[in-house]
Amino acid sequence: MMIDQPTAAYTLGEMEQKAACCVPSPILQVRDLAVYYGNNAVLADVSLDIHKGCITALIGPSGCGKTSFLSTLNRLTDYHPGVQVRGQILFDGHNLRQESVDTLALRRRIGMIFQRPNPFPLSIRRNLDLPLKEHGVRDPHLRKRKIKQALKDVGLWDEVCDRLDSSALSLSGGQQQRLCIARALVLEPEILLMDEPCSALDPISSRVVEELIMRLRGRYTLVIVTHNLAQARRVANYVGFFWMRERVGKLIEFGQCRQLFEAPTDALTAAYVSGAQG
Amino acid sequence: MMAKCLDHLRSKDGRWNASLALLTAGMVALLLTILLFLMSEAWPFLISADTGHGGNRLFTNLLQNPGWYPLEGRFGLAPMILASLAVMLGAILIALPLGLINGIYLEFYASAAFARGFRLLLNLLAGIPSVVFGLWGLTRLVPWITQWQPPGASLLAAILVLSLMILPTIALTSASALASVPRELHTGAIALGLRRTSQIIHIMLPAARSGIVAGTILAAARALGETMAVLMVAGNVVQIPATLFEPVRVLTANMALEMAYAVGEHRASLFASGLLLTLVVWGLSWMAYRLGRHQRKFARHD
Amino acid sequence: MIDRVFSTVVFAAAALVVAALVWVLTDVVSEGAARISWAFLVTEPRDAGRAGGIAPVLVSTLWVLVIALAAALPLGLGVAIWLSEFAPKQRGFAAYTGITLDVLAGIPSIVYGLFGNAFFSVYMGLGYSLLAGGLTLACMILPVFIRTCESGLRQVSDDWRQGAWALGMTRAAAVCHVLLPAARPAILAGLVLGIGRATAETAALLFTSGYVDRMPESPLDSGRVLAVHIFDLSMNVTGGDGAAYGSALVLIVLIVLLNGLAQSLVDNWFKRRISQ
Amino acid sequence: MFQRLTGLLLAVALCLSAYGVQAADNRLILTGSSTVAPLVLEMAKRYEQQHPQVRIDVQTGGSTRGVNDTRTGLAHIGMASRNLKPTETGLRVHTIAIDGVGIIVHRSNPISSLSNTQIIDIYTGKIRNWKDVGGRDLSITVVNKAEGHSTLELFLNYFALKNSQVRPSIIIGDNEQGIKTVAGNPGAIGYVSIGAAEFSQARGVTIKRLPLEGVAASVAEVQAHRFPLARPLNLLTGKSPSPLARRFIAFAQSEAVADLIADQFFVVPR
Repeated sequence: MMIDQPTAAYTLGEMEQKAACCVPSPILQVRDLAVYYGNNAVLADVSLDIHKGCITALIGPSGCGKTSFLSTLNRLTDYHPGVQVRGQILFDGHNLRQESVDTLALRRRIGMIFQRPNPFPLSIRRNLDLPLKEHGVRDPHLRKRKIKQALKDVGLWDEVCDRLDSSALSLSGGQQQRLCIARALVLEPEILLMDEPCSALDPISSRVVEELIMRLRGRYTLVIVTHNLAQARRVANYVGFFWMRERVGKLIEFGQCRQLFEAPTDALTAAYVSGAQG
Repeated sequence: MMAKCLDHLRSKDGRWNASLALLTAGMVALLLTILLFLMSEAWPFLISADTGHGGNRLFTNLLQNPGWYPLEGRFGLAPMILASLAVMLGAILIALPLGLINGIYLEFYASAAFARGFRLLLNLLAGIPSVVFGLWGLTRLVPWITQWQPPGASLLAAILVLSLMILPTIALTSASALASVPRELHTGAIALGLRRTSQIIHIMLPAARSGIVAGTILAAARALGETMAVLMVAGNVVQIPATLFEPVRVLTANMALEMAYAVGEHRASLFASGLLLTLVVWGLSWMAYRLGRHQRKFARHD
Repeated sequence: MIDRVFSTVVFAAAALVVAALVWVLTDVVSEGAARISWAFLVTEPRDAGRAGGIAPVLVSTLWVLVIALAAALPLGLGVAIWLSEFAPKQRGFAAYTGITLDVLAGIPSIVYGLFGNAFFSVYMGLGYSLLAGGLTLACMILPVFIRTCESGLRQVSDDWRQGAWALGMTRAAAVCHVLLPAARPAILAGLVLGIGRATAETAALLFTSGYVDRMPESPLDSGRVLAVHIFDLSMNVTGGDGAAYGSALVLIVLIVLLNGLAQSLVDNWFKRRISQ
Repeated sequence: MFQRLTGLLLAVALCLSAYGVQAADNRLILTGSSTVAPLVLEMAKRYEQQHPQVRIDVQTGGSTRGVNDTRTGLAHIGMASRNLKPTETGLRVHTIAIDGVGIIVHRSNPISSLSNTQIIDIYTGKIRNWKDVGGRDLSITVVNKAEGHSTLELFLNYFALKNSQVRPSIIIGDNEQGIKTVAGNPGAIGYVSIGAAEFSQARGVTIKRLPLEGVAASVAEVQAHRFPLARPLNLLTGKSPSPLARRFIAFAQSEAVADLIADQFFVVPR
């Protein structure tokens, strides 16, 4: 197993840097969102705004509906039999929950990264090539350029440029996760949803990915689910705190990162974040 | 509704879904045809009332053993059902202990290189067509038994050939069942200072039990459904054998022998025996499946 | 002490089994090798198979195999994909399909022979022909093939499905580009199983493809496959045992070769899908 | 990928049906009696030599299969080594040769004749050892035919037996299998077509024929109408056979095949 070397090689150079946020201009507006599995509500009454170019972290204990919330944003819930979603999600002013929305195009604009790295059992190149082809990028030179750029953006290029045709599964865990991020970036999405992107990685790889996330701020809008409060505090501009109430997940508090961590309005939030501090 | 369907067909996934579902429906229709066809062909035999003795003909045929003489209108399946069961049980009785011990040998005793060669041999033999085993039985085993106790073509010959046929399968499935026992269990047994024999008999075998049983049941299903190898060496006389050296005819061999010219009730009775075999083999496979699932659960929980 | 007794028993049993299996194998190989020559493979049988070769029998065997696989593989793969990826999970139609398949996988081959004779030969009017035989075998290997492929696809990690969907790929694209390559071992196993059963089958072919031992000119001709040839030589031909062993050896070698071929073909095809 | 596969399958299907249309006129399928089959096979070979575009396939399976296949249309011509039963309607019979059914034992067996009662006792299981009929101390292996074969029906009729009275040790199908079984077992007794038995003996197979009621089981005795267990070998067709089937039957009944009938140890019908 290779361990990512935190040397200059992976430094995420070349990325266009924008001001580290954050003029509050909402790109996603969630209103009264509820998610049901069969007849059981797992999430209810969620209303929040995701702001363009910012990092929004969602924290809270396991099983309180954060991942379900994330999957509603790119309508991956469509694929989960028995799941019903109610409420409104406005993306650029249009409700993305309408039947007529082209979900495939939507998912190109809203990418997603999962907890466990899931590169396809294909070559490294084909992992990035496949989504491009599927979205109709026919010019092979263009695809090649985009693949190179995406790999550079996540700092993988120098590590894999000489073995693009070997299996993606031969990479280490951290490299695999960065490849998955590259695979999402190659489609040039506007929003990137990340479901505990670091929790399955060793501390060093985790640091590298976290640093990458920081670098993506400004160019992309990021929504991150994390259990690591310290991480949330380090990277996020906005933080949402979820908690189970009467066996239904609720958004307890949502606000600017510093405000939520240092002066939470809700007692529950205070207890949760101070528990982490202590 | 209509418009929604059309809309659905317009997307690539919708088209795939629709065409594959159609394909599946077509195939299920074809396969159901096979089952329905079997039943409809067997139907006259299943329902026909016995005019002579009263009561249902099927019942009489199965239980009262009037013998199998189609020319005389007597269709007693009992001797052949018993023969099928006897051949299967005999084969299992020989192949199970031997196969199991070979599984143990492969997992715990054989050197790595030899085990690889042995596995290769077993895999090769598991893939050998039954007709080749039948040929071997007919030209080697039957003359050999004839010298000893004529006529040679007998229940014993059928049992021996079948047990050779299913031995590789049982050995391989037992070995893989033993291999899938969690490693900690074995190391635990070693750490307790158990003797090797006790490790295997008291720890490993019980842990691998359901996998071994499932493999054995599958082998039994194969033995029950086997036609050619048995047909070639069993002598094919319809009777309830008194000794191992008497010839028998099993249900499958009966179908192969008589199908070509059977008509009317005779034909229906052959299809009925096919249906019967199908049900029994299906029951056996289902049991194997349940046990196999149990084994997997067991492995996961540890 | 007990250990020693036990290990003696184990070694003795292993030796017994190895001896028995090697006995069968060497018999077939030595008796068969004495008969096999190039001429044996390329000439027609004469004198009911006592003399001459097995050329038409080999050709018929390959015809039946090709017809069976050509019918069973696309159909089977399609159905397996639908069952594992598209069908509503474990409800209604899909569940019944699963049960039907299980029942059908348990039907002894001779029963498929009865069905093939009545359905393909008589009802469809194909007569005793390689086509009728091949289609009967296709029915026979379909249930097992579908079940193997389906469970192979189901075992593919959901992570990859989610990943593909999250990239805005259609289900169809996910199946073609990600799931099928990932399910390769199961598909290969199903294929090998199908080849093995189709090449070795005798009972189902007696009443469908018949046993005319002449060179088939088209799939509508009757033809005798190797397994039936071995059966006929050993049962019905005095002095036919030598040729039967020769044919048996050819059949075994053929099965081994076909399995190797299937392996390399599948590997190659998937290798192209994986890199590119 | 799937469109391409479907296309391929369609193309294959089209080719096949084209083949079928072309092939149907020149093909003839015969099934039935294993006694008649070797003779018809030789006739078919000669006919094919004279008419190269014709293809004739011959398969065995018993007389009753010949009857059934002809009635279902699986075969153009059926072969039967017996006359039709009253229930088997809708067929035409064309006799092409005469044959007898003879008792055979292993060549090493010292017995040279058996009376009808002895044969009945052996077949009904009253006598189980050769020494009871004056032979060696060797248990008797009774070889019986499977039902559906006319040789069995003829045999049972002649000895006034029912099949349920017979206590067989082995059941066999075709003549050849009976000969092979007897040749491989010194204690065996069986009954087969005389033509097939003589044909095998001429090639050195280890069997011998026993006389029946003092009449030697040979072609000559069948020809002289002295052998008691004789039967016709027939070809069967539906009421309106195809022109090719008609021509082949005419050929099979002509002088042009008399030598083939003699070679197979059968008798040309008068």
